[in-house]
Formats: sequence, structure tokens, C-alpha cells
Amino acid sequence: GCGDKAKEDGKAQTPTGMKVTGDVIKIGVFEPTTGENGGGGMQEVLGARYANQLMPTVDINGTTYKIQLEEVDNQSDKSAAVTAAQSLISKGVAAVIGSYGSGVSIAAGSTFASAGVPAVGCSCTNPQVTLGNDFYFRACFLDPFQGTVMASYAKDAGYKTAAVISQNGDDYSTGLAGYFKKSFEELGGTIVADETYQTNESDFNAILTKIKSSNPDCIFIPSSINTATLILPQIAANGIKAQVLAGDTWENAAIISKDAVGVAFSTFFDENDSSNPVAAKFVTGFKGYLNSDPKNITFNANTDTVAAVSALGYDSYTAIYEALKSLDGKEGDITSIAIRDALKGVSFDGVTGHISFDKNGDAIKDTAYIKTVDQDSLTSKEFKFIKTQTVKK
Amino acid sequence: MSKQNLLRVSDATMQFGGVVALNNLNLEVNKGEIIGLIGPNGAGKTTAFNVITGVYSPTNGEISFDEEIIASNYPHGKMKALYSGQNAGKYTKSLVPTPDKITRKGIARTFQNIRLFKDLTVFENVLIAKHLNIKSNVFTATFMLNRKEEQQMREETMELLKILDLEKHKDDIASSLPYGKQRHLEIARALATKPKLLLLDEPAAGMNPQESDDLMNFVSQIRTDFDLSILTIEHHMQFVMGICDRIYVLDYGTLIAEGIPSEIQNNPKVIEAYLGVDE
Amino acid sequence: MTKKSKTICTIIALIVLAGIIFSVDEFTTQSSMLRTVLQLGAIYALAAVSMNLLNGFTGLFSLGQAGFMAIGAYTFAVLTIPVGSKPIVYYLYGVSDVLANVELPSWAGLILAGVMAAFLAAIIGAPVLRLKSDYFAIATLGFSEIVRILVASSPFNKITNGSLGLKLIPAYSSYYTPFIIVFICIVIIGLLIKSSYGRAFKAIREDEIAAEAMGINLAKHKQMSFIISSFFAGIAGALLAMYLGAITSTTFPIMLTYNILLIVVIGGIGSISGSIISAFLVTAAKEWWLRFLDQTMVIAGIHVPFLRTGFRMVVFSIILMVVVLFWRKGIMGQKEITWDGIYRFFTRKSRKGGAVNE
Amino acid sequence: MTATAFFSYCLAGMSIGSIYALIAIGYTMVYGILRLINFAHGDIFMMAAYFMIFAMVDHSIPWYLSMVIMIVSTVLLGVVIEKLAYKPLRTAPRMSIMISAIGVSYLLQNMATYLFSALPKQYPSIPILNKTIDIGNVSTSLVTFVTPIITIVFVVLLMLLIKYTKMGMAMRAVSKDFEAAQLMGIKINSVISFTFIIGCFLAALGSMLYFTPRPSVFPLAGSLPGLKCFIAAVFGGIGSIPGAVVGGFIIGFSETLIKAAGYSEFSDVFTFVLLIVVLMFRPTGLFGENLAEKV
Amino acid sequence: MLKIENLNVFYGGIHALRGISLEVPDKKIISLIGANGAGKSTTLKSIMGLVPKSEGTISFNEKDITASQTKDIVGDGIVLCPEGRRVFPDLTIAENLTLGAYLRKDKEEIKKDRKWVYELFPRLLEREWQLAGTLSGGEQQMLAVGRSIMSKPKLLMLDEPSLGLAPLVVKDIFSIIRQINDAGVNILLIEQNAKAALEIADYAYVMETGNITLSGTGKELLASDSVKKAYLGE
Ligand SMILES: Nc1ncnc2c1ncn2[C@@H]1O[C@H](COP(=O)(O)OP(=O)(O)OP(=O)(O)O)[C@@H](O)[C@H]1O
Ligand SMILES: Nc1ncnc2c1ncn2[C@@H]1O[C@H](COP(=O)(O)OP(=O)(O)OP(=O)(O)O)[C@@H](O)[C@H]1O
Ligand SMILES: [Mg+2]
Ligand SMILES: [Mg+2]
Repeated sequence: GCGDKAKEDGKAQTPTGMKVTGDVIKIGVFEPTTGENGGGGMQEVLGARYANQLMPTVDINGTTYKIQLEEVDNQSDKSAAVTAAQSLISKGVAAVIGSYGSGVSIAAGSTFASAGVPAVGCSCTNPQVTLGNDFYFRACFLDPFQGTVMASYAKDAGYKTAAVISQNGDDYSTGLAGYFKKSFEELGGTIVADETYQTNESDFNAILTKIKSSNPDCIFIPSSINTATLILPQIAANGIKAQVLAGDTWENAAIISKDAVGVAFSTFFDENDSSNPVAAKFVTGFKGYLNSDPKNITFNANTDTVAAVSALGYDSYTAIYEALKSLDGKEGDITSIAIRDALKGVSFDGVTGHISFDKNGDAIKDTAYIKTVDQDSLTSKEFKFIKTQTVKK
Repeated sequence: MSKQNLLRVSDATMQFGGVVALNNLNLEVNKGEIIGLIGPNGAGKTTAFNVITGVYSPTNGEISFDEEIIASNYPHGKMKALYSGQNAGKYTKSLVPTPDKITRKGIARTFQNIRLFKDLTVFENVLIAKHLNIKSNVFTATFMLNRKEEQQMREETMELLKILDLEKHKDDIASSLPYGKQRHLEIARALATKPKLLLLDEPAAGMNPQESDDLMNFVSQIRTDFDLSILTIEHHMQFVMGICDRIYVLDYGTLIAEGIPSEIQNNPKVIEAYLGVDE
Repeated sequence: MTKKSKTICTIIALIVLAGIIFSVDEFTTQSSMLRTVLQLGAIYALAAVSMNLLNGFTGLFSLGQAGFMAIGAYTFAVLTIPVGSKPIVYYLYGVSDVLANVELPSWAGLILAGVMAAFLAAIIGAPVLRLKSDYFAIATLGFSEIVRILVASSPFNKITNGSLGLKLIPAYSSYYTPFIIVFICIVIIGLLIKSSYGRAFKAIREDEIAAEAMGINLAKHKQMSFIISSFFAGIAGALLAMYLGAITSTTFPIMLTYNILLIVVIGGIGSISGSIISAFLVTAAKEWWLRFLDQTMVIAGIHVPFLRTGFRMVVFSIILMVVVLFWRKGIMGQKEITWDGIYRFFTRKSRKGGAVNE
Repeated sequence: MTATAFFSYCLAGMSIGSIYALIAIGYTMVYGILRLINFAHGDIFMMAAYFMIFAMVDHSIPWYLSMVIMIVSTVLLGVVIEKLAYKPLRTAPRMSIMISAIGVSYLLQNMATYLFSALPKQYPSIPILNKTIDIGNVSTSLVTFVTPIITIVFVVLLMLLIKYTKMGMAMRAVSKDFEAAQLMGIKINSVISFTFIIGCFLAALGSMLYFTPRPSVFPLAGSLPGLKCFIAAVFGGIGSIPGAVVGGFIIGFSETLIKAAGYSEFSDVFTFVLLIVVLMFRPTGLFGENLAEKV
Repeated sequence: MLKIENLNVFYGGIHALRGISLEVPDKKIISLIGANGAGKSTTLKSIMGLVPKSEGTISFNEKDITASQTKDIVGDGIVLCPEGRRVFPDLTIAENLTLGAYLRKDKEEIKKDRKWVYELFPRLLEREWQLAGTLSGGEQQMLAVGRSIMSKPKLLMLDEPSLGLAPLVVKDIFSIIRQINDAGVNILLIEQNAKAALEIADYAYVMETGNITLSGTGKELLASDSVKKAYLGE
């Protein structure tokens, strides 16, 4: 039941939006580069920066506009996010890319909406980001989908029982866990343990002992990278042999270690997927970009592996770029409202697949990539692609 | 002046672990009297004050003020053998008041180690002591619906400062006053609660004989001005002997003598335990 | 200065302040950072002043501020989210039947937010207030964490939406709303402190034993201060919820309490005007003035060293420590801005100036 | 619950409990002497881990040397913090020092983020600690047993130091009255530095024992253990060393058990409720001395 | 031995010591008397380096200690028994005494001195294991004096040692001071009990509002009219 959005927006006045003056169009990059999700956020920034390098200008109605990125750090913190968003608005951005982490995106959502500036989320998978917000779009699939994907994957692999570990107070983690549980049970599986931990928790022995005694076939752990790197060695140390499953956040070279061998997670993109020419071109180009500056490599967890979130960062930029291009030949000023309206009609082949937005602003996607860590990954620092997983709606 | 009883301490015992600080103390103060409480160091004088003012609740005994029992505790069973006195072992539901309740009943005190509100002004120090009689509640007070009452509190405070010769220090921070003035201020603050009985714990400590003489006059002055009874602890004999109607002497928590100053001065037990012989 | 001239000065100052806020509204765009900082600063000012009432004026070292703000924010959000938006907000767990048709106006939500925080303060106050200094601090900190975790826990899914938090919370009806509410609240706290009860609080801060000997009922007055402080913390929380539009339990971490404590200490423990000034300064510095430090900057082809993401917070923490180290008592100490003080400040200055001329 | 499961829980409780204990001692000692809740302690603990990574991973120094380097730099860091951030505030109001401590904590976290990025880094594996041993069908690493032993040894040493040596007595004296302590000829600055040295030494040691089985370090890695240990210190009666240890173990075990019972969602709630309840009955913690102020 | 010249001390705006000079010669008892707030305690505190001095010099045994730190001054042999007792409340009586001897190494002598202190104040021996914070005011005062004796100073400065003591003990205190002095310790004494202080003193100074207004041998001052009027209450 989410029909009439304008009414449900909660904002009385319709926003006026931002008008582009001069020949510079500013695009905000709203990402966490510090705090809990600082690692992943940085990788999205890299994707956006690379895209900006490739597509630095746009011609609209005879003028060549320079596209300038305005980056801001939302610190992975929901209250800091709002002022961070506000500072982008105050700099006059016409559209925004971001953010990694659904919580900060939800928090900043109403700020963007009331300023009339459209935002394109890269990897914020929680439905709430776009729900009830006419200005938020996103380039990735959603948690209900992702949860179902992982549940289906588990089911297909023949697992009957599952344990779930999620982070108290975190919307991404709890939401995804919720969808996984729901679908897994619908598919006939049983959830034998449902545990939560606090933000910044680093000792999981008690939880794992508990899980071990419930002896599940698989364990689903939607968590941040930090938690992943902590929990995997502890799972190994506790002698737990169950299959570990996770969500998109785990696609980061930082988790690769001998304890991670065998985990499976869903993600948006695979760099070795040769079926998509756009992707192939992006991968070579982006690797070159990463290697062009040692700092980039540092920010990318010390490898030149292309993270899905970087690809999404690129695609989000492209989406806005496409929207801008479509303004060419149209009458009227270039305003953020116009960009928003244009975004609704955008349709292109992106790095992570074909992208167009549904009425909620969500990218219409039906495929997730399942990846794993195998012995080779330990040396190559790359994930191994297993298969694509789709679900029947 | 007819002798009308004001304070009665019966069989009060106070024990701290193994230390018996007060042992079966019986003491009375009548209306209008100035009573001295003396004794060697650690005899239990301050403890007696603490028991009367509700800082400690006695391990045994009863305290009544103005014909009303304000604190009592009579343990029974195994404990009873430990204590003596008329009512020992008679189990009563113990009555444990907090110091503020005692102050409301009309007993005010000063402290052996001066305890002023150090960072507040002299005026505020005294004004705070008026708070206990406030009739308005926190809402009416906040929204200034009690102007009259507030005005009256301020006026009374001013008057008190005038009487106690602290008027010119009114806006000084309490801790910046010289020692003697701080003692005065402590007394002023106690008086502001409108007590019937004033307890002074070594008011002349740290004063030279001259200053202590002045204080003596001051104390007898306030007795008449404020219609007070006073119980005072003091080691300055000139002070005690010069001002007290009667004196109680404690040693190791036990009362060893009681009487008018001249009797006490010549009591051999007191001389041995406390006064010493003048060379 | 006479009483009358002081009143006139006060009125003029208020008009000037109102004028500043008004002109910010008139002459800056909707998106100006100045607006954000002013609004957020006002909310923090209220949170800080309410904390100061407890920590600075009553001498009760509480670290529970974030918890009470969370209670206020959640109470407000739960009661005021429009009925139409509820299906969107509670899309995963559904909304409890009791709440499904509840939609209070903002003012009622604000008051209830305060009342709810005050109510919980009353419940936990009785046992916790018996604790001394740091133990009290830890107990309140623990309480705050309990609130934060419970709010996000599954049994409350249908009320608080669990970890997913609440969004589409009604925003301010106008730009002026937060200023007016904060102003009223702070004035009330100020009046309270000036009243006889406020003096009793100060007495407790100075010396509990002496205060009790003066007939002040410690338990009652501490409780009173705790409840009132929590009431306003609840309102500050509700204002924050309105400002943010979306909250989750992690919006109110211990860090939030620390940040408010920091504002209190920088402003001066026991000074209302200090808390207010420092709330605006700290907010402006952190959220606005220092933001450029996060961005790589190229001047004349040269990369300015150090500037990259994360540097802002490094600089902010250094500034913070420098302020504490060299300005120990905070901006205002225990003093308030008074007309007498300002008058003295200027006359002293001018007298010095005069001496040169002589 | 099977016997095996129960045994694993005990091991888990013991290993986390003893680390909490070790770090809690640092809090309690600094509190004992400066009446300061050293909010930065958890972050010093985190920095210790980065020092270890720096030495062992980045510079491939053998583990025993790295350990020495790590401990020395952590202690140095602690002493420098004391000198720069706390010493100038000796006479300032207590809350200012506390804010200074919060400031240091922010600074260390932000510095770490700035210098090492927010991404987790792998803690090096220390061969002897990582050896796994099997008891029945429970396997665990040696560190699980080493930790409690180290903790107990240091606690006993410290208690002897504080109770019976002049330094210990000086520490207790300084904690109450700087000026009077000076009048005894006590060098208060050295005594305070000494306290920080011990506290940071234990934090460094604790950091090694903590991160070995949880080999992932990021700038906020110290914040939650820091908070837990601090609560442990309060639990036992802040200022009391045996109290800190008992508090650490109680929190470690209660957390583990409540998770074992299937209430992981409420484990911290339970810990805090337990804390508040204990304080109701013992307002100064389990071992805290009830210092009745004499009137 | 100790020599103060032109000492000035300010507390913020308050000029507490206005250029005082005094001297404590070897083997003597020197008394310092004066009304409340005259600056007596401030004088002793500034000798110990506890308050910042704006002007003047202090030397001890020919060594300039004006800028020395407290701990070094104690090391040089000057010990202050401070105003307001300042015992360590969480430590037992025994531990307080041990801390008094913090800088001493002579174990045997310390033992002897401890025994002596217990002889002087038998009450302390009775309560050896009681926490100092729970002692009565007078008992704490005894402990404070005992603790400073334990330091075995060359110069012992006592700030109102008789405060809060019972008359019998007050008499003892003065004989104790004598005994300490006989043991070769110099004494600088502040007392409100001016009569006793002057009787015991070899030499005495009178302070008024930050100045030394009068000085002389104890006997001279006892006979002085102004002293009689102002401090002896006659
Ligand atoms: N809280 C306590 N715990 C243990 N012992 C205590 C406590 N309070 C007092 N005492 C002991 O009780 C005895 C009586 O103390 P009190 O303070 O009443 O003495 P006093 O008569 O006032 O002596 P003074 O003249 O020295 O002030 C002392 O020996 C003291 O050590
Ligand atoms: N810490 C301080 N801050 C401000 N003023 C002070 C401070 N200590 C002392 N004073 C002031 O300095 C002056 C001298 O004080 P001092 O304590 O030396 O006097 P005293 O002669 O020892 O008096 P008493 O007999 O009361 O002990 C007094 O006016 C006092 O108010
Ligand atoms: Mg006494
Ligand atoms: Mg003095």
C-alpha cells in the first residue's frame, strides 16, 4: 500500500530544487569514508571518481557543462549524515550519489527530498531508502530480493536448517536477516538459531558456541566488513563446519583469509562476467585507474580487485549522467527537479546490468551473483564466482 | 524560666564495628539553656551530635525532641545483651529520620570542619537555609508565582545578615571569608532555619582567646535574640565555663560527669581525663 | 545599572536575536548551512542546558542524556507519524493495533515526549539516585544503553520498528519552530534555577551533608532535578527526531551523551549561557567550518598536505583538547552573561583606555 | 545443554572474562589515583594492536621483538597522553579532565582512521599463542588458557605492590590529596606516570591476548571492549584491583551465559541491569570500600 | 638555617604576603602569631612551594629553595604539618605514619620513631588499624602531628597543631614540641594560643594583614602591651 507518495512525504511544501547556474554541474558524493562502513564507502567513492574521470563533461542545449564531484563524509553515523547531506545541499549540488549503508541514506533521505535534490543510492539495499521518498533512486537490488536469493541458494544447496546472526540496531543487517528468515522458512527450511550482537562487538564466542550446539547446515551473517573479519576466525576456532552465507557487504578483499574459505555471499557484480561488454570494459579501465595511484590501492583494501560497490558507484554516476544527457533538447532550466524527472525515464546498460527505475525508484534487477572464497583467493585476493541466482517473482 | 524539657537523649549507643563511640548516653536540654558537651578527643561528642541530627541512627536508644520521639532504635534478640539501659532489648520499630527532617523539627547545627556552600555568596548561603519552609511548589516557584514568599525570604535573610554583622560581606563568595567570619556565617545559616535548638561543634576552634571571647558574647546574644537553646561542644575552657548553664562530660563514649561549670571544673574524674592539672 | 535599564537591554537583545534568526530565514537560501547549524545548535543547546541542570547545578554526574533523548524521540515519532505513512514505515513487521490509528499533533507529541522521559526518570530515579558520583554516572550510562538496545529489540518491533527505526517523522512546521520551543524551555530552566528550588539544587552540588542539615530533602530534590532534566532531554530528543526525520536506536549512542557533555564542559559547568554559546560553536565548527578539511584541495597545482577524509575529525579532537587544556573552566566558568558583567567588561576596558589619555 | 557445550561456554566466558579483567585493571588503577575515568584506555588498547601490526606485519620483525616494541610504544603513548592531556589539568574541575579523556579517545580513533583507514587490518598470528589444543571434542587455542593465568599472576603481583610497598602506599595517598602527598616528599608526577605505565602495559598485553583469537583491527575496535572493561571495573568497585578482576570475570561469564540461554539480543541489557542491581545493594560495587565521609 | 627575604604572595588579586622577612636560626623554636587571615599559613605554604611566589627569596642552610619543588624541599629536610590536618582518609593510622617517613631509608630509626609517636599519642596506638578518615577531629590532629614527626625533619613547621585538641593534650603538645626541639629539630610554629606559643618560643613574629609588624623574643612579646591587648585577651 504505497500509492500516493506526495501525500505521504510528510513535507508540506513542494521543494523548489536546485537550479544550475554557470557551466558547472555539481554532483554530491554522499558516502561514509570513516566510521564503521568507511571501507566500503571509500570503494564507492572510487567508482564515482573513475566515472567522473571518464565522463567529465556533458553537453546540454549547446553548453558544455563541467561535472564536478563534491564529496562529503557521513561518518557511517545517522545523525552526522543529516548535516553532511545538508552541507552538500548548501554547496548547490544538483544530484547526489550514495550512500553505502542504508541507515545513513534513510537518515538523509528527507533532507534531499525537502531540498528537491535527487539521490541515487549505490548499494543501500534496504527498501526504506526509496519507500515514501520521491527523490531517492538506487542502482542495486533490494534486501527482500537479496534475502530471498540467499535463502534460495541455501535451499538449492540442500540446507535444511539455518542460523542467523545480525546486528542490533542496524537496519541493513536486521532487515536482510529478516527477509532471509522469512524466505528460508517459506521455502521449508528451519531457523534454528537467531542471534544478535551490538555495534562494535568483537567477541562472538558465546554466540558461536550456541550456534554450534544447534548444529545448523548454514549460517547467514549479514554484517559489516569489520564484523566479518572478526567473526570468521572465531567460527573456525570454534570448529564450526556449517556453510557461512552473507550479503553484499562481504565483497571486500579485507575478509579474504584462510578462515573465509568456503563462505558464499550475494553481490551485484562479477568482474569476470564476460557476458556483459560494458562490464568488461569497465573492469580493465578501473583496474588501470586503481593502479595509477597507490592511495587508491590502499583505499581498495590493498588489491586491484574490482569491488561490486565500485561498479555501483560507477553506475550511479552513469545514471545521473544519462539523466543529464536526456535534458539535452528539452526546454527549461537545468534544475535538480528536472534531473529527478529525467532519472525516472533513464534506461541504459550499466556495469552491473541493465538499469531502469521502477515507480519506487528502485533499479529493476532480477539477478544476483553468488561468490565465494577458495584456496586460490588467498593468493590472488580475488573472489571466486559460483553462479548467478535469480528468484521467480 | 520554668524548666521545660526540649531535647532528651535516652540510652543512646553508637557502635562502629568494634568501636563503641557512644555508650548509653543520657542527656537533656531544657528550653533556654546553654549546655556544654566536653571530653577528650574521640570521646564521642561529635558522634552524639550526629546521632541527634540524624546523620547516624543510633545502634540503640531513643531521642525525643519537644515531647516527640524523633529517632529510636531498640534491637532485640541476640543484640539486646549488648546494650544496657532502661529500654534495652525492648524491641520497637526503629525510627530512622534523615537529617533534613530533624532540621525541620527545629534542630540546627554547625560542623566541626566548616561546611559552607563554598562557591556561593554569603547571601545565597543563608537564603538556601530558608528553603525548608517554602510553601510554594516547584511550578509556582519556577514561574514566579510566589513573589511574595520569595521577597519575604530575601528580607528575612537580609535581616539576619544585619544582625550577625555579615551585611557588608553579602556578595562575597563564602570561601573567601576569613576563618572567623566563616564560623559566623555557619551560625547564621543554621539560624536561618529558625531552630529551637542550636548545636555548635567547636565554634571557637582556630580562634585566639580574644576572638573566642567575642564569640562567647555573640552566642549568648543570639540565645536571647532568637529564643534559643544551645548545645555546644568546645575545647576552649574559658568559653565553656563562661557561657554554659550545665556541662556534660564524655570519655570513651560514656558520660563521666554532669553539672554546673564550677562542679565540673573541680571534678577529679574530669580533671584526670580531660582538663589536666594546672601547673 | 538599574533594573529598568536591564529590562530594556534584555528586550533589545531579544529583538536583535529574533532579528538575526529572522534575517537568516529571509536572506539565506533554504539550503544554507547557517540554517542547519542554527537549528541543530538550538537542539543541542537545549540538550546541553538540561544536562547542565543535572550535572552543573545539582552536581549529579549523569551520563544518561542520550537515553532520555531516545525516549523522547521515539515517543514523539511513534505518536506523530501520520497514519497514512505507517504502512510504509512499518513495512516489515507491521504496526501494533493500538498505534495504527494514532496521529497526534506535533505539540502534543512534544509534550508527551518530555512526559515519557520524565516518567521513566521518575521510575529509575528512586533507586539510582542513591548512588554517589561516578557510580551514579555509570548507572545512568547503563540505563541509557538499556534504552537504546531495548528500543531496537524484537519484542518492540510493532511499536518502535525494531532495528529498522522510524522515518517520515513530521518535520518542523516552520523554520522558527525549534527556536521558539528551545527558547521557552531554556527560559523555564533558567527560571527554575533562579528560584528557591534552584538554590536548593546548588546547595546539594556544593555540599550534600550541609544541604541536608539545612533541611533540604536530598532524595526529593535530586529526584526533582533528575525528572525535570529528563523532561527537557526528552523534548530535545523529540526536536532532534523532527530535525532528522528518521531515527533508529543507533542515533542515540553513548557518543551522543559524550558530545553533549563536551558542549556543557566547554561552555562552563554550571553556566546556562555558556552551554548555549558552546552548543552553537561546537556544532558550527564540527559540521560546517571544518568540513573543508575532509577534502583534498589543490592550490596552485599543489596538493595541500594532510587534507583528506578523516582529517576534519582529527583537527576537531585536537581543538577540543586545546580548549579544555587552556580554558579549563570552559567559556563562561560558572558565570552567566549578565548586563552587569557586560557593563563592567566595557567600563573596565574604557577606563584603561582613559588612563592612556591622561 | 550437553557437557561439551557447557564446557565450551565456560572456556568462552573464561577467556573473554580474563581479558576484561586485565584491561579493567588499567581503568581501575588510573581511576584510583586520578579519580579519572580514562575514556581513552580502550583506544590505547586499540593502538597497541596497530603497533603490533606495524612491527610484525609491516616490518616483519619476529614476534617476540615485535611484542617488546609494541609494549614499549603503548606504554610510551600512555605516558605521553598523561603528560600532555591530563597533567596540565591537575587542579582543574574533574569534568574537564574527563572531557580531555574523551578528547584523547576521539583523537586516537580519528587518528587511526586517518592513518590506517577504516578498513579492518589482519592481526598477525603469534605462533605459540595460536596453537590449538583439543580437550575431549572441544578445540581451543592455547591463548584461552594463557590469558587467565597471566591475569591472575599480574593481579597478585599488583595487589602485593599496592598493599605492601611504599610505592603502593604512595599511590593510595596521591589519590586522595595531591598537596598532602607532596608534603610527604612523594613525587606525585612519577607516581602517576608509574600508574599509567602499569595500566598501559596491561592494556598492551591484553591487546595481544585479545586480538590473537580475534585477528581483526579497526579504529573502533577498542571502544566496546573499553566500555565493557570499564563497567567491569565499576562492578567490582572502581579503584579496587581484585574488584576489577572479579567484575571482569562476572561480566565475561554472565554475557556468555545469557547468550547461551538464547537471549543474545539482551545480553548487554542483562549486563547493565545486573550492574544496576548490584549497585543497589552495594552502592560502591562489590569490593569498593564504602568511604563514609565523617561529618 | 631558614631565611626569608621580602616575600610577596598574591592569590589572584589578593595581596596575601606583603614583603615579609623572617629567619629561623639553628636549634630554636620560632613562633608566628597573628589574627585570622593575617597570612601565617600562607607563609608556611610558600616555604613549601605550594603557592606561587611573586617576589622574594627563601633559603635553607644557605641553599636557595625559592623555586624548588615541594618534594625536593621535603627532601632537604623541611616538613609542614598542614592546617586542616590533611591526613590520608583511606589509609590506616599505621600507613599514614609510614608515609610520613616516605623519604627515609633508616628502617631501625623509623621503627623507633614510630614507637615514640605512639608513646606521645597512645590513642593512635589503640586505633592503629582504623582508617584515618573515620577518626575524630582531635585524633586526626594527633595523627597529623605524629606523621610529620615521622619525617625526621631538620625544620618542622607546625600550623596550629593544637586545633581541636582537648586541654590535656594541648598541654602535652607543647611539651612534645619541646621534646622534638630537644632532639635537634628546629621548629616554626603557628598558634592561636598565643600565650603558650610565646612562652615556648625562643623568638617570635607577629603578623598582621600580610606584614610582620613586631618581633622579639617570646618573653619580650609576652610583655608587650599591644600583643597583650590583641592576642592574649587581657
Ligand atoms: N564512621 C566511623 N567509623 C569508625 N569509627 C568512628 C566513626 N566515626 C567516629 N568514630 C570513632 O568514634 C570515636 C568518637 O568520635 P567523635 O568524632 O565523636 O569524637 P569527638 O568526641 O568529637 O572528638 P574530637 O574532640 O576529637 O572531635 C572516635 O574514636 C572515632 O575514631
Ligand atoms: N586559596 C586562596 N585563595 C584566595 N585567597 C586566599 C587563599 N588562601 C588564603 N587566602 C587569603 O589570604 C589571606 C591570608 O590567609 P592565611 O590562610 O595565610 O591566613 P592565616 O594567618 O593562616 O589565618 P588563619 O588563622 O585563619 O589560619 C586571607 O585573607 C585569606 O582569605
Ligand atoms: Mg568532634
Ligand atoms: Mg592559617
